[in-house]
Amino acid sequence: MAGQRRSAVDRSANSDLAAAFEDGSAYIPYLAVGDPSYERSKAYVEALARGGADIIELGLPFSEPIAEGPTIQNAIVRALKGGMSPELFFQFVEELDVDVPLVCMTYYNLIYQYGRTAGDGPGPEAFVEKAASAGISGFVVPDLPAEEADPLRAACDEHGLDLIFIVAPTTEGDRLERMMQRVSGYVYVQARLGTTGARSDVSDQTTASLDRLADYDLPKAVGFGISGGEQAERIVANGADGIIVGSALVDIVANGVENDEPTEAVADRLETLSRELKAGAQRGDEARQANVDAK
Amino acid sequence: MAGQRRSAVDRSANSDLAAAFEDGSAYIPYLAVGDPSYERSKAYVEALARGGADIIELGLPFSEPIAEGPTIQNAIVRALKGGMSPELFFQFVEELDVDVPLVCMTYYNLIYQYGRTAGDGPGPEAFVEKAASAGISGFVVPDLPAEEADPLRAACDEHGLDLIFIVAPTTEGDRLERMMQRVSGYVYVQARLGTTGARSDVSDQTTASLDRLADYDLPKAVGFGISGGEQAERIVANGADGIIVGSALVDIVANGVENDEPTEAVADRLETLSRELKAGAQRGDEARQANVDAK
Amino acid sequence: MSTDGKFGDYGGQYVPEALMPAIEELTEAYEQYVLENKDGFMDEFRDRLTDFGGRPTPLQRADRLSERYDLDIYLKREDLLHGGAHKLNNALGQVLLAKYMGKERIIAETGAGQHGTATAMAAAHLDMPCTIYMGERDINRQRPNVFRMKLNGSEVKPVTTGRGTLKEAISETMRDWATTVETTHYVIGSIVGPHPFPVMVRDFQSVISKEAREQTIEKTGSLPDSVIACAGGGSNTMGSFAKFVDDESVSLYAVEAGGSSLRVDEDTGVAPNSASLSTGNEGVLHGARTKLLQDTAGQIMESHSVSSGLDYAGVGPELAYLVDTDRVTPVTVDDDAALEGFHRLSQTEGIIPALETAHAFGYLEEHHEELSGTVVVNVSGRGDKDLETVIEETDARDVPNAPDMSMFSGGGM
Amino acid sequence: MSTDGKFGDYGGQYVPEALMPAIEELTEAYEQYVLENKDGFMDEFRDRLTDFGGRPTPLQRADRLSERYDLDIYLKREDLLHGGAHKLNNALGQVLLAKYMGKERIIAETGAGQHGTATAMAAAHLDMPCTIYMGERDINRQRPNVFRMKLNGSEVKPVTTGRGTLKEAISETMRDWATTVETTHYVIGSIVGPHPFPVMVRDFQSVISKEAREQTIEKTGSLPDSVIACAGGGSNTMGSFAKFVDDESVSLYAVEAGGSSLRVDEDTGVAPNSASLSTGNEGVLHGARTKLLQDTAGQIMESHSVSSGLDYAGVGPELAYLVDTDRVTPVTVDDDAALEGFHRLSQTEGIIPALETAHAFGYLEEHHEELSGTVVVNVSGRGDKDLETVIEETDARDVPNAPDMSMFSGGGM
Ligand SMILES: Cc1ncc(COP(=O)(O)O)c(C=O)c1O
Ligand SMILES: Cc1ncc(COP(=O)(O)O)c(C=O)c1O
Repeated sequence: MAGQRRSAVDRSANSDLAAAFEDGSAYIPYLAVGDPSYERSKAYVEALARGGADIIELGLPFSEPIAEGPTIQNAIVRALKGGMSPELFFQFVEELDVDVPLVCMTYYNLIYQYGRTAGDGPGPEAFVEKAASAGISGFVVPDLPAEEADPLRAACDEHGLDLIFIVAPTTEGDRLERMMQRVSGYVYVQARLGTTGARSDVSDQTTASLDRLADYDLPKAVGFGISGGEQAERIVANGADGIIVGSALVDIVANGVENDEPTEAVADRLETLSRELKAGAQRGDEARQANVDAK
Repeated sequence: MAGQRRSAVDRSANSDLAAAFEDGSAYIPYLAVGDPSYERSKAYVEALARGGADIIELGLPFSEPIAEGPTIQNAIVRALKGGMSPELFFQFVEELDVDVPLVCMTYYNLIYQYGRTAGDGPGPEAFVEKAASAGISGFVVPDLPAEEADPLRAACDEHGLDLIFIVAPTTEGDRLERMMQRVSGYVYVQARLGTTGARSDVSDQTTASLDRLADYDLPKAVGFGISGGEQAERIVANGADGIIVGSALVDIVANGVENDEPTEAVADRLETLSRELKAGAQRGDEARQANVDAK
Repeated sequence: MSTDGKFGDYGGQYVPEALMPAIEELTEAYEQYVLENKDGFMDEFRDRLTDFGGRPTPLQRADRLSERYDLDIYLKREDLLHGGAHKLNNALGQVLLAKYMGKERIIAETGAGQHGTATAMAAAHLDMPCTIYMGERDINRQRPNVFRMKLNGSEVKPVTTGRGTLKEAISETMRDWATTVETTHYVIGSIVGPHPFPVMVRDFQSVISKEAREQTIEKTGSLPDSVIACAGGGSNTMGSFAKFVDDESVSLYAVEAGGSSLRVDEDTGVAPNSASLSTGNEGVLHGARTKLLQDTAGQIMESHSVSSGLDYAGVGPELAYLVDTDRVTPVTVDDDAALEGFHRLSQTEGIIPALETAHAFGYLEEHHEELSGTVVVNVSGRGDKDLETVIEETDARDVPNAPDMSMFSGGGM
Repeated sequence: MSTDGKFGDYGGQYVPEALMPAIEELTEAYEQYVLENKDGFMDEFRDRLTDFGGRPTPLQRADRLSERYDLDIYLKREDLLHGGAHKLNNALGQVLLAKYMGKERIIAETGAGQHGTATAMAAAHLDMPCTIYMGERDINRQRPNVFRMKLNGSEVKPVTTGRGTLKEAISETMRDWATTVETTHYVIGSIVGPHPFPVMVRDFQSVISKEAREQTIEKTGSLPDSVIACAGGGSNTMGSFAKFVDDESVSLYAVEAGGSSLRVDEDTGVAPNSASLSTGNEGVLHGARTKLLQDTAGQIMESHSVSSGLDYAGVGPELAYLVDTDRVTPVTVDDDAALEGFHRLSQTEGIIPALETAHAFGYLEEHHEELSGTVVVNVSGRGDKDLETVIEETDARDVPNAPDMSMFSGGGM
């Protein structure tokens, strides 16, 4: 990772997220908090940590998740039905017994509204402050493009949190530049067009995106559609600094609900898939290293 | 019946109809031929004759009887269902064993079409010829105003048949004149606006119509809504030369159908009502005579 | 164009005597108000047609159909008139005339409900009490239209005699009129009935061809080569043809409902079509001499068409005359082809036509090779009223160009 | 008038990154084709609105309502536009724009089905494949509209998430767009969504006020005193207001659905109304910052209105801004008053309005004493689509001016 780099992150980012990429590629799982209930959800997130998560993306469910495919949509519906709310989300984060950095993934309206509830009037500051104190390290906000992100970026800067942006296959040129000026922590590389959801192929779009980002000095984590160890391996071997996995894990939760499985059984399967993904990513690291060594 | 009269009937009319008014006022009942069947209908018409009919109006049923109220409409529906047709109608007339003049009441399309069936092309001649030979003395055609009547009038003249017109409460001035130039046999005075149907009151419109017709030297028979002897009496006393009764008689036929009564029972009731009506008309004659005598 | 009530031997006034004075009064009112614009009647009529009705309706080039047939096809968009069909041109004219005549009440018959809804709208607009007669069977087939009439404040009277369709409703309305003639005007729904109705309705409807003629010249620089319109009673037909009748170069096609077959069984009295111009013969019905579907004895037949607005055994006397004199060509399109025409126009032009109108497009598909140059087709109405029927009828037969409608069949709309 | 995507703090582009390039492409296309008439886009748009859509729509004096309220009331007759509502102005503009942009496919969301049918018609007319997303519950409430879309050749995809209404359909359409953005244009149905949709839809709809302004001056010699339009997303509203915004003497009233009550329960997340302008507060939904019905946490509420076209928890950002700056007065009319307004217009003017539109007439009845002079009311659509709902809802409550509908209640239409 050398050469003539454009620095994307002059801002002082939260060091937790950066650290997570230091020992090789990061495995970054996602689950919707509160799916299907507060307690079960806690057990599942802890299982991800046991399974080797380097960072965990915790979804705070929003009623109109326009960027999600059916799998995560349904998880969000379950979580909302189970009573999940921003307040409970923060309590959840505070009570969580894991030792990895936590990223909050949610939609902008919940961030924006929190100020109103807190009595500040609408705006992102109150939410970021609360998140920071609860132990969140950064944010992914799928409906907040760089163009609308300045208020949230400023609040993050003030509280030392990272703001992660999603780079789509269609993101390039000025837009990419604009985003890279505001991103911190890592870049979320969207593997292909569309919404979230587990798929078995890795698109050419991923490679192209990684190429466009090669000059930027920031970890690139690839997400959207990763479901197994071999995929993880290939993606990391192709240059990703991390893999983000959501729908494949949510599917396990959904199956648990459908088949009325006990919490531990579901947690075990989440841990097992996590190990497989983490192992795949590590094999990818080795392949990449071998490549570098060969040159 | 003297004074300065305008002669309405210069044409040589069928003498049967004129004769029927010679011995005081005429009782003119109507039934739809074929209601509810050919045979029963024959028995009913014969009962009318026994009951004192001076002329009988025989309805040849047409599928769109726009001038009829519900009672006669339903009779027509029953007769058509029973298979009545112009051919059967003529057979009926030929077979009928009564000794009073018969008037055919029907709609113009049946008269007009008969020529086509007969191979002459459309027009009234064939129908009139056939009617004359079957023993019909004249016609009432409710949807044929004087303005459209010349072809039928000509055919009637040729075969020595009468053409009766209906004078409505609204018929006056030029229209009345036009009609009176074409009418023969008798004038059908429509007692009130509307369609056929038995009602209990005699309208002022009747008296007004009789007044308008006073100067014309032709029998005036009043119809529409006459149902009992007292009505008949009053109408004749008021100056009518005859009474035409349809719906009240058709009601008896309809009741017979509804209650599945034997033919003779229905025929007896038709005969009984006929006697009542005829007697009422005769009382009316006497009252009128008393009036004339008193002057 | 005739205004004396006769078209050759057709036309006339075959009505009960009780109605004759009203018909004479109406004839006089027609001559004064409509022909001579007394008291500015025609000005007010035109203004209201513009502001309330939405006239002029567009003449739209049908790009995709033009390409399909290699013709220059223009659609006269009467479907955009208030109420969704050409019917308002006539209903508004007559209700307004009734007002000018000092009448206090309106009655009308309706078959498919289109004339009834148009009359109910006009009566509400002009504050006239209104009663609509409708066959009981038609009421059940056309419930949304019944509801629309009631919403507009009209009374809807079911007619239970006979088959309970248009024919019976007309007869029943005539009966009401015979009783109430002094205060009441009967708004007849097509160019049928006794004089002056056929000429009056034609005059009110002829705004269609007046506009279409001007619009075609404006858009193409010349007259059309052909004008096509469906024909039930024939009011949209004569409305589309009237101003072209004197243009001898313009061919006029009246498309009748061929139903399931053109074979008319005169002995049993059943016509599985409503093609009076093509298969009927001369007779007298509902006040006029014209071409009819009748059996050998002269009884009126039960007609049939998939579109209830064409399902009538008679036709306007003027059309009968123009057919006999070879000015108008009568053609037929059967139920299947009409349904295909319905789907074709919906899919290729984004216009869902009335099933009546669809017959004109059925003709275009089957005979486009005989046509040339510029063709104006009258889109007499929109198909919202027909959705239920289309589902049923498309389901019942194999319409090759129909969309998959399995989610609709069986259940109600 | 803003074209930079912000109205004060409202507006913006809150969408997934994957959509941003499409939105930038669309912004550019909007600026070139719509604002600068590149390749004669606007000329073709106007021609097609005229010939296919039926523009201009009339401005009709409502004589009987004027008398009732002692006002000079004029109706802008968007109900006469092809399809039966103002929706086609926008749908036709966007589908045509997609064609100019070289897109191959159209997607759209629909709630009541009016925007869906308008889009399906425009897509058929312009030969573009089209998929419409519609909540499963709405599909069941609006079957005739579903059928119309299918007849026009569109695919209708049921959305089963959430409550199965408009909100979910919009989200689902955005998901499709995120996947197919390179070949597909998303035709949004109101002045909502990310920039450039709110300004673009406003511009397409502003033909309403352009015409109404000219027509009012022509008919009365001066500007109106007030303009009234119902507001769901707000497209007919901004369409009716746009050209009057600079006329400071003209009062502008946006009539929202008051539903059964204005009380919004932020704790349980239920709003028994759809009055985002009147009772909502600032937030971000479907790509824009605007006024919303949301609970204390920022979750979008289940809104309610008897008219499904108004049943939306958000509203166009431009309207939110004009309300905050006191240029537009937001008012509400509840379900009962809307139903009464529906029956009143049907009976007194012979126009059966959409239930959405009926809200504007409910306002007129309740507040006519506060109005004076010339009042223009936008008749955004016709009520044919609402017959079933009106029967049910009128039956379920006591609407004093409803006709007797016993023959309809219970059974389907
Ligand atoms: C849309 C439409 N077109 C045509 C007709 C047929 O009537 P006419 O032949 O009088 O135009 C009807 C009758 O209901 C109709 O609704
Ligand atoms: C007739 C009609 N009016 C109004 C609306 C509300 O939409 P908007 O507020 O965007 O005009 C709708 C939406 O379906 C509608 O169909």
